[in-house]
Amino acid sequence: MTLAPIPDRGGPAQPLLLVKDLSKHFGKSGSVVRAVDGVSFAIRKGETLGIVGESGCGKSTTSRLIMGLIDPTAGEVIFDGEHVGPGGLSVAEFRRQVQMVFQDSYASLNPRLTISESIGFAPRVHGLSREATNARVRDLLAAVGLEPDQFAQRYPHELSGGQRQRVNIARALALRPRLIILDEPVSALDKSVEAQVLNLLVDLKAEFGLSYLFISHDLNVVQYISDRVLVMYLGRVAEIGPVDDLYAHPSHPYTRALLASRPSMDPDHRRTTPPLTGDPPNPVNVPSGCRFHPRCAQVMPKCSAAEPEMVKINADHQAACFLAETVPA
Amino acid sequence: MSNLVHVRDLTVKFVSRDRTVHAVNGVDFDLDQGEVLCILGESGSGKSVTLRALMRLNPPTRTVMTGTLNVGGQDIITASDREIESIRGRSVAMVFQEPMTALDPVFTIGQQIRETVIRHEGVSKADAHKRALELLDLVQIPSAERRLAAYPHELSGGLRQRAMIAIALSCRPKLLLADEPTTALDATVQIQILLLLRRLQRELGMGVIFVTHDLGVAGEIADRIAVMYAGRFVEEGAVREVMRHAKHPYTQGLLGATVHEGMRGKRLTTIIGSPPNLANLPTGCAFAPRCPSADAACLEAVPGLDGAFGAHRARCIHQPAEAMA
Amino acid sequence: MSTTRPEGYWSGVFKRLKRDKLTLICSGILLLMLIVMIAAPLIAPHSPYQGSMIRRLKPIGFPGYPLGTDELGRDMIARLIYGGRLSWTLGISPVVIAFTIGGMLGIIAGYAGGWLGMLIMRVTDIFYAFPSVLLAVAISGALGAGIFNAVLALTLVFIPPIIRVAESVTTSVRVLDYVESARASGAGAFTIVRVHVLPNVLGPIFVYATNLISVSMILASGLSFLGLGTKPPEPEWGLMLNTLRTAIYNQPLIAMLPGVCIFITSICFNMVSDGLRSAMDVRN
Amino acid sequence: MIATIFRRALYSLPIALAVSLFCFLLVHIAPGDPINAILPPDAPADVVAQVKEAYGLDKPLPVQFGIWLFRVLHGDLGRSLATGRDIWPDLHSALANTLVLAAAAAMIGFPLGTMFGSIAGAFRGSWIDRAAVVLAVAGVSVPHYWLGMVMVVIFSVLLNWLPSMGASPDGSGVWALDWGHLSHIVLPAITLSVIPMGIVTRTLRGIVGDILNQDFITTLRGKGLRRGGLIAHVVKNAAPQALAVMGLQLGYLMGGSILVETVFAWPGTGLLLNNAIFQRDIPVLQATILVLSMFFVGLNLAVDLAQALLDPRMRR
Repeated sequence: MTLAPIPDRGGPAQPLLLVKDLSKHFGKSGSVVRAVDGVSFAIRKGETLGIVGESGCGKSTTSRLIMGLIDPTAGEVIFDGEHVGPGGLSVAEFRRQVQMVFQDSYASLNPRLTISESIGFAPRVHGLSREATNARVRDLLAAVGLEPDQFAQRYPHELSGGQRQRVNIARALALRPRLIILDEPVSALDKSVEAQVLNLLVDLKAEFGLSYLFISHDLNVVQYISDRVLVMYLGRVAEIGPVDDLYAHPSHPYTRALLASRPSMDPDHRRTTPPLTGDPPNPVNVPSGCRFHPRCAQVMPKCSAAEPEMVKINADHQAACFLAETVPA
Repeated sequence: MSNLVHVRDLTVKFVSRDRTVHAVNGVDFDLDQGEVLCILGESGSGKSVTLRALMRLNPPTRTVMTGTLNVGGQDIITASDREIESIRGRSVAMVFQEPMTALDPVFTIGQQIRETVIRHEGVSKADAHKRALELLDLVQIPSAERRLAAYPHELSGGLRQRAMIAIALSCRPKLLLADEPTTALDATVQIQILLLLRRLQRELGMGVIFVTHDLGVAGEIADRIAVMYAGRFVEEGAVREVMRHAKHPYTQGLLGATVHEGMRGKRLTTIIGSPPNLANLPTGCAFAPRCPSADAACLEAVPGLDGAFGAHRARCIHQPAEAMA
Repeated sequence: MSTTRPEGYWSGVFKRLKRDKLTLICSGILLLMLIVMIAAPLIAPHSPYQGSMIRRLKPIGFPGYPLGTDELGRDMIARLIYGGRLSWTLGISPVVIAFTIGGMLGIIAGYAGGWLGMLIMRVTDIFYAFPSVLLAVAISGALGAGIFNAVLALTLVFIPPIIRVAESVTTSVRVLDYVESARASGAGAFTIVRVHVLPNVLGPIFVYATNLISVSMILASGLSFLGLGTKPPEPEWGLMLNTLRTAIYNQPLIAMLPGVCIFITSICFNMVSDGLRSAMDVRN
Repeated sequence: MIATIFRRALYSLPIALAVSLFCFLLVHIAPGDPINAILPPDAPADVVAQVKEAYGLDKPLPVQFGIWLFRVLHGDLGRSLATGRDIWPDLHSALANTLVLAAAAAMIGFPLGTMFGSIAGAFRGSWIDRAAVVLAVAGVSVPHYWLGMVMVVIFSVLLNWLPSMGASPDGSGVWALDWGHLSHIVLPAITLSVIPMGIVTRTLRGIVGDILNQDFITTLRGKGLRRGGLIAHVVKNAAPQALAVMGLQLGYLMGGSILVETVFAWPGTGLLLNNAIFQRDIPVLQATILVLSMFFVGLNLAVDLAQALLDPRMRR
């Protein structure tokens, strides 16, 4: 067995990953946490889709649902045209094609395994021979910028945070996946190291022909790395669109507030009023109608009565707000 | 000597049986009443230790401090424990990064504010309660009476940090120390807290020392910025000067590595390698091993800060051409 | 960064243990006791069973009997050495069995969770409703005296606490990202437990079990002291303590000897367990 | 709050039921026919038949359990094989004596343990800390039945200061608060207090050390609080856990006093148990264990509730 890269099937127009009406409700009746509630989106071949949102918006739960690490309450995941689950693509096969990198670089590595054993674990599980695995581990370490001779036999606690995150990326690449889910991969790193890892991610994407799902709370990082951006609020999609369009012309009041909350980076043009008051609410008791309406500056009577549908702003840009209007192309 | 804070050649070491960590290695600065200084640095740069040294809050048994450290006319290093205790919380107060762990979980917010007021001003419980209500009003916590009776875990992250600020302000300090007070908060809450701190600083005329790793946050609140690396200030100056005309290669690297608008599609400049081991510092410039313009001269001695106090100055013998971020 | 030779987890543990003098001394004492007990036939000067009415309760230092004789005139040295064999077996074997069974059940409960984990933990809760001494006395009291019954009773006493520790350690490891990432790599539950869970949970469970040995020694000898463990004339420290109670008026020092042995063993196991715990604590 | 009490009480019901099932089964795990465990071997045939009928011994086990539980709930704990008397009156007075002894041991062990543990936790790494750790390890490692004998040798045999046996000068099983009775309780109480002292020392050292390492302690120091103010915070934070440990230890004292009671011939449940074991008096064994473990279940519930009362994070 060689664990060769998996060939493309549906052609470039078919989305690599399609998520349909995905939901996850925790808890029993009475106090249900609607962590993710009817989320749909697509990841196209070769693109980076960024997901932004504040704590409790369901972005991390979404990533774990896609990976199958937790079972969804409802919804479907389609990979390259094929339904994932019984009767379609098997979970094991799906997991060869989709891998994940977590935020906490230390908790992501088994402290009792050497770097080489950690990276080689998945290929060994999938039946690659010991020699072939070792060769692949060395290639991967080199690919993520770690000298194989120096790092292969080390233990996680001997590495810095940035080095550990490189190891985690190498491990995610070990099965030659087509999609990598990155859950806040640079949030725990210092700025100077963050830039190194972001550059690496850009390089690897081109080298291995990858697609990324990049989850972060940092709007600047998401803007830098993503082709398209999805904004989540309280378990729902608020807005989704191409990065330049969305950042330049945000259509959902929440997206606008989020963008306006970023520090200005210019001491002469400091922010003067906070775009929102209060904290993001707890997903235990979700507001009726539009979930953002209690914090929204442009709230209207109907906002608390009905939940807005996704409005198409242009070919590729949608927002779930009554005020969003279709812009002629 | 009329400065609110006057620091000269401050060093802080943590001594244990196995090793000595040189956390702060000669820091000089002054802070005037009503001025906001941001200490900018990455993890392990010594920024939090410097901040805590101003209140002598580092672990008493392991910490060795030398140099001159004067806050509001009081010498902090030689003061007795009793003198320090009466300064803390009264003329100097601190706001911490993580309000969930920095507040006592089994005492109500009201109790935690009242005990500070009672400790320093000896007022009655009723008067302390009245002050607590005013303070919650000051930090814009609605339904104050109910919130005073709440325990920390019953409040949201933003409200907890506001309560933390209320505690710090309870005796109207002249100097407020803030240790990454917005790092643990969500983006939309972070900006609220930043604006609140800025308004309170102006209204109360406090001096503020604000520690952060986030250049953007510093840009929102600082009058002056000090960039810290391996326990030393490597660059210091007015916020505009430092952000627009950085002199030190480390500051330039940090500016280039901080992702912000308009960088999409460009390659990020990075600083190679990782910060030095504080138990075993190099003799020369601590940044030299990672510096693109370092040469043999950099390794000979620690470069001094050029220029006068208050001016824009950097700790580099090469002072490469000014670069725009 | 310097290129030091990579250091595994266990070599670090041993390096820390080597610096801990108290733990080393206690391990030395335990090792010495173990050697003496194994080599009992070579070392013991007399038979532990053969008594004599004319040699009863001779004091310490009596010619030929350096530690004197017991109430039936048997050599105390021989009885203490041979008694140690039984006391150690009675004290250690319940913990070993409980470590195996309880560790397995706890890891299953912690990793599988769900109804199976729930079942295991609720049954464990029931055993927690009894004070441990009472539980041991109840079971071996109902079953009757005997070595097997005593070991069975003590094993049942120690399984629940080991299950609880194993379950909580496993649960805390299971939610770590490296286990999630192993699941995401498509590995089966068995492989994940073997490679990622066991190496990280066995250490803490083992340390906890060594800590129980000390309690088990005291309880086992206690059962014999109550007449529930070994039967006479077998030498066992707890039983010897009981039969020598009659001698506390004329030979109090001899009557105390078996208790001293239990005390030393118990305190040494406790110290070694504490030393292991801090040596295995990664935070140090 | 009332809902909390109700919910926790409800949760201990199945536990109590399972505990009684275990006690019921004790008769059945004893070797031989259960009837021999309940009746003396020389009982006449008609009595055997009558008892078999009354206990439903010919019926399936679940029915037998039902019958047994019904009797127990109505205060009928059965008769002793050895004496032929009702078990409850004897058990009742023994229980009172055990409670007195456990309380006395707790009054010695808990304050000492709290003191040593708190000081050790507050001064981690100092010589006081090391001394307290050694003391704690010695406390939990000592075979207390042996310690009891050592005490007897020193204070009764050699010095002749204190009595070594029984609960009262007149040999009756009733305890009272006067010097004669007090002198009898000193040695067993001290002996019994050693283990809880060790455990409380160990636990409090850990709790206090952990609390002092928390971030909020820095906040409190930063507010200028003096030692007295800090202590108030440490006490309130430590109280729920400390209370839980002491509650459990009180239970262990009640259930674990059998060895010490045997050494000092203290007329409590332990001695009752010891005699029952010696005479293979299974009904007494069963009844005593049932009552003691029910006491322990109730104690656990009380500790749970007290914790919820003291810790605002657990009120839910």
